[in-house]
Amino acid sequence: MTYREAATKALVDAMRADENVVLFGEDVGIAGGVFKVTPGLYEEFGGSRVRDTPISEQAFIGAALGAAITGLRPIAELMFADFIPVAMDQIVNQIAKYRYMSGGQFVVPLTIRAAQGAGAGFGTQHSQCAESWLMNIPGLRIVVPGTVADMYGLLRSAIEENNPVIVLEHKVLYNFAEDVPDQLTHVPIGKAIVRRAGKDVTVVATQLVMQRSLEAAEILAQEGIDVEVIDLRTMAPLDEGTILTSLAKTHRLIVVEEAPHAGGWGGDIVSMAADKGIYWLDAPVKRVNMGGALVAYSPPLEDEVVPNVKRISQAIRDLMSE
Amino acid sequence: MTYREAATKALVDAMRADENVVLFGEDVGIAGGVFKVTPGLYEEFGGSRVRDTPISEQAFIGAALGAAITGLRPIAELMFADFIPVAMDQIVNQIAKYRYMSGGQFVVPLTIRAAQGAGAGFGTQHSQCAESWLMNIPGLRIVVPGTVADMYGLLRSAIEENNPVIVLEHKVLYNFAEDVPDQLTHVPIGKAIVRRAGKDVTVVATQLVMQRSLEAAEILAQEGIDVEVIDLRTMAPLDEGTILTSLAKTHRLIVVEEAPHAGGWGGDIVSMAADKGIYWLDAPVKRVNMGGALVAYSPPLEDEVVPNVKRISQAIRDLMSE
Amino acid sequence: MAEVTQVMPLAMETRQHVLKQMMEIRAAEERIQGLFLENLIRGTTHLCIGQEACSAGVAAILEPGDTVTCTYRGHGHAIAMGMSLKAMIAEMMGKASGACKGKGGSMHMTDASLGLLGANAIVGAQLPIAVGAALTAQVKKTRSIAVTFFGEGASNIGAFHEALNLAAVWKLPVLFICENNRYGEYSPMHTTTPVANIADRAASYGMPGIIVDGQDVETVYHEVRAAADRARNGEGPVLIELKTYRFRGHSRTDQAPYRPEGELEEWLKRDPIVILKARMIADGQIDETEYEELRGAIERNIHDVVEWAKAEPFPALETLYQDIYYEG
Amino acid sequence: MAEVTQVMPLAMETRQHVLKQMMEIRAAEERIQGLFLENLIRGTTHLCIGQEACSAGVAAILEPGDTVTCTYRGHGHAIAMGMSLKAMIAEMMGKASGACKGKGGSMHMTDASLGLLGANAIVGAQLPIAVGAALTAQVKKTRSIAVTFFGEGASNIGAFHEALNLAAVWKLPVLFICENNRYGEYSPMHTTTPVANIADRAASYGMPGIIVDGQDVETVYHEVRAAADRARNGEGPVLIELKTYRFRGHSRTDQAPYRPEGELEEWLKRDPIVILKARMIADGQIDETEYEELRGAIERNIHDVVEWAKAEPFPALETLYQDIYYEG
Ligand SMILES: Cc1ncc(C[n+]2csc(CCOP(=O)(O)OP(=O)(O)O)c2C)c(N)n1
Ligand SMILES: Cc1ncc(C[n+]2csc(CCOP(=O)(O)OP(=O)(O)O)c2C)c(N)n1
Ligand SMILES: [Mg+2]
Ligand SMILES: [Mg+2]
Repeated sequence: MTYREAATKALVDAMRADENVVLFGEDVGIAGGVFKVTPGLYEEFGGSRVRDTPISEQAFIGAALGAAITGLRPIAELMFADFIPVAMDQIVNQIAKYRYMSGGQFVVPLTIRAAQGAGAGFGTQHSQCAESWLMNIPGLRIVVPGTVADMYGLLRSAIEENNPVIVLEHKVLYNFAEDVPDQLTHVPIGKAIVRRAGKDVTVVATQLVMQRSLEAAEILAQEGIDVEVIDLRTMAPLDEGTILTSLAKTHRLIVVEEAPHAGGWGGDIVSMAADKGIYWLDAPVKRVNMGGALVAYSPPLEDEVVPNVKRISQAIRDLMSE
Repeated sequence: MTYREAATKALVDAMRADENVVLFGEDVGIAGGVFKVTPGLYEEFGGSRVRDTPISEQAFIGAALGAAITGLRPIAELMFADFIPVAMDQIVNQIAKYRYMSGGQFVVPLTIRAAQGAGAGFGTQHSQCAESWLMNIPGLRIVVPGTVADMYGLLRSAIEENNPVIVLEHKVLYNFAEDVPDQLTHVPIGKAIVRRAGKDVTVVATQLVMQRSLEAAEILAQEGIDVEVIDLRTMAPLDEGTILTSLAKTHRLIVVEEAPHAGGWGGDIVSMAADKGIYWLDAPVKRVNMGGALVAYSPPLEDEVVPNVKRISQAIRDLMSE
Repeated sequence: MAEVTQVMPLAMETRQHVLKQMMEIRAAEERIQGLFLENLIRGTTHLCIGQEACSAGVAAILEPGDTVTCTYRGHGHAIAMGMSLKAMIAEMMGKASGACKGKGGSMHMTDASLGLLGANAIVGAQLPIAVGAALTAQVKKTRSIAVTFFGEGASNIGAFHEALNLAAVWKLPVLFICENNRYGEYSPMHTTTPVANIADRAASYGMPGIIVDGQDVETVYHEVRAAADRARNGEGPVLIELKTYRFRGHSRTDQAPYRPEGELEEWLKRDPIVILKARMIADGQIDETEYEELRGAIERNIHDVVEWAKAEPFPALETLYQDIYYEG
Repeated sequence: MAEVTQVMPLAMETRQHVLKQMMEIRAAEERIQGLFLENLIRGTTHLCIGQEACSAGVAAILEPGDTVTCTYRGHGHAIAMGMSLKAMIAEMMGKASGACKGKGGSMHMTDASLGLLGANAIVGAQLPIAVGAALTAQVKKTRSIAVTFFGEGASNIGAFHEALNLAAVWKLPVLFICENNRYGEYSPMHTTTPVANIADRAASYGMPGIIVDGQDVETVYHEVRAAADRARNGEGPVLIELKTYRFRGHSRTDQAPYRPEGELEEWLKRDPIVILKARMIADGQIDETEYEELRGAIERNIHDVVEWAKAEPFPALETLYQDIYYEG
């Protein structure tokens, strides 16, 4: 099954399970979605529950909030995560704060889906990752599926969650295929997972760079470096325990981010480690990310800007020789 | 002179010095601004250079970009920093990226001013600090004046800077008065400053919580704890040198932020220290901030949520006893 | 006193109800301004004195299940929808017994149990939220409507445009009610808005746009009710412009120096309370003595509420960290 | 072939110029699609085949100092404004010699030296930017205008509303040019936009809104020129709707299954190149042989440009970290 098919199945299963689940976004209905994640939904669930919207992100993201607090369980698709800023007020000042400002009068069960990440040649305005823009906003949950089973399980959990959840799907992973159990299950929000156990160094990563970190780990295994790879799965709330447990064992930490360095989510991981895990740290904590760059269109530049297996392995080697 | 008066003087001096400087925003003209920072400018410079806008943040922030790349040096006032999300696409996808996407064809000399911070009783949607929302966006410079002289000097530098600068003014500091030299000078963007030298522990802070950290330092001095307080002044680009030099001396670091913990800018400071300064660190690195809370309206809640002298001093004491 | 203009009269009970509400709103706002000046309310207040007919007239046509979103200038809407004065005043004072446990304050009057889905401090943000409430009504096939209040200044922000367009495309039961009080903060409408009437903008969405005398609560009632019936019947949204005026400044201590000479005085002649009162006196439904008694009773009640609220406790500090997420 | 409709004819030189431009745009777009299918262009392409008269007609009235912002569907505008084909093709292939050093790609054709201030990949974002360019013209009292192109789908986004309103309030020299090609991605206009004409929306801003046949380059030229003169004279912005059609899918490999039966065929009869060519033949300004020679020359040139671009080097990796900030 592919990551894309897992997303589709999660949506279908959720809509079959709960008639209050509705889906809307630009061309998600009749056309089946720009990333082809929603084919057949309009046909199965009809035009009342599956709707195409005008190009009006502020309106339909705000509408998701209004629908959520009045009895529906909306899923709004923003297409590219780069469009989140277009609807940012509704996300930052409304959706995230509505429950708080009202003193707990509202429950806000909504899901916003968006495709993020570089690697598809869409250029500077269509290739960004959005989690680091949203992590300073209490009130939101943010999930970043990095495997096929997680795409299904995190999306199902997001839709059933009684708080706003931003689901960031990595567009380069849509065609990524894996064998999955016949019975796909929900994946809990707020739990990271050790994708590869190792004793020498802990690598914390997500999505595409998590997959690349696993490749790097295999290469380094030949060189006698035993890498533990943690997939965060959820950016908010962070699962500190899984990281600290690993750190207590490996005493070394590298964070691999698909994001510019300044203000990237890696800062939170490192500051948590430098507080609660400081006495375990035997070496500098490193971050492998986009540095000060933006995503450029030119293929060699785009292929270079996101941490690749070569850069990740080299960073781990360098750290081991510290 | 007050912080407010320093801002006004910086605007007046800049507009006298360069006729390409124009200013616009909601009620900045005839009414002199909601925070009364622009009185008299409309009268002195006229309606062509000082303009009131409709309530259309996307339009006038985008217009600032269009004006900047065609020969003006616009200053756009967003009133409350909480409104930045309303114009977020223009800031994130346009202003910050315009030079890059064009391969360096444009110079983007524009300034966006906004008033941020809690303490004035404006509630959840009018009391936030915005720097942590913007730090993951290469292409922007972000300054956070915390003194009267810096308000003048950083704003002057921002207006003369040939890149987009976000100037975040702390609304609680507007009435803050200090003696200043007759000759106020420009303050360079990208340089932090040691506001109080000390040998035991380094506190990195900004604006209101920087002022409170200085108060805390005086209290702790009586207790024999010698605190060094660093005022970052600029959030992007970060001045790592000033922090590392201090750390090499004190071996202890506390970051005090007016921001929720997750995704707060403190993460960058700590990750920098845990990489380049790891061998100097004798104790866990602490962050004092808003934790998981939002700003609530109720006076006692609002007074509690932003790190105050009591919380800051206690955090320093606890760290010293580590 | 205003001459007696006449429109289709409302039933006496309805007139008594809306008159009392407008008087309550007026008296509460006066007292709220006092509390602000006494520093018992922090930050800011935005009074709707002069616009009472908009709140009372619209609220009177609402049915259970209908919802409302409005703005920081929302005290009138809250009272008209039946929010308890105690919950409202306590909220503005930041007390634990406030409508939002003290977390919201003056700009965020909210009572989900009444369908009051929140007053918003971001101009225009409440419009898309109302569109979503109407979506629920349409999907669940209730006959409920969603009402959203905003000012003429808000009609220049993107969220206004997108919300009206989306509601029109989906034919949702939304009433977009613009209280055109002539000013956005300190800016007269003509300096920011190149049309004479906000209702004219309805044409961009193929939606009816109607202009209503916002000082006449009976006219407001009839016009809004007709639009509501249309929406309940699935005929889609309507943009309703209520021509009104705020008798006070924008907020806090604004003395409104930007008003042209004599403008306020002209509008004071069209005080919505005076207009209705005059008709009721003419129709023998109330006399000056009864009116004064009613006002006295309302003021005594507000006085008692304020004294009660003063004595109420502030929320415990740990509540800062509560109500961010729904647990479970 | 299309019957010869007639409007006020352009001078022969102008006709020859715009005919050649439209043919160049058509041929370039055809080749670009080929390069995309050959994987020499990564990501996506958005072709303007069928809409060439919009680009050529508008560009023909521009004067030095005028500026343009447009969209990802911007190859036609770039060619019409005189961007070198080499810089354009190299840019789409991500080569160092591209217009944006390979950083922009197909969606971001930009040439500041020509006043082409950027093609934008965020729907609607280019409108406020054009408003700013017009602000500079007004403040500096040049007679320059700012032109911004967008689609009918973009007229539903907030930035459109705010930009037109601000330009109207400030009476800025902006031409808002909507290329109404009937579809936004895969959605026909009527499913997202509750008005018959985008030009009707001009009324919300007290601005003239005119509807123009976007397939007739001569009509486009005359109408846009008149609006431009008006703007240069300080009379403010105009919303111009060019009724047109895209002969290809939205992007990439979209086959446009959403088109109603026969719609494309009807529009193909109104091919802007064929329309002008027919008039020029009727007026004896070109004959089939000359036309075919011209087309051959254009295609050979594009072929040469592509071969040249293929051989051009990619940018050095360190350029990733350059052009983010202006140094100094
Ligand atoms: C997005 C946004 N921009 C600006 C403001 C500041 N502001 C608060 S009220 C107001 C004026 C609104 O005028 P109008 O819509 O006419 O409503 P009124 O206050 O007259 O009821 C402004 C500009 C805001 N709260 N939100
Ligand atoms: C803010 C934003 N929302 C959605 C998109 C995705 N998108 C790209 S093109 C397009 C359709 C635009 O239609 P129209 O404005 O008619 O222009 P056309 O493509 O027909 O020229 C959409 C929805 C985007 N790029 N930006
Ligand atoms: Mg108003
Ligand atoms: Mg279109």
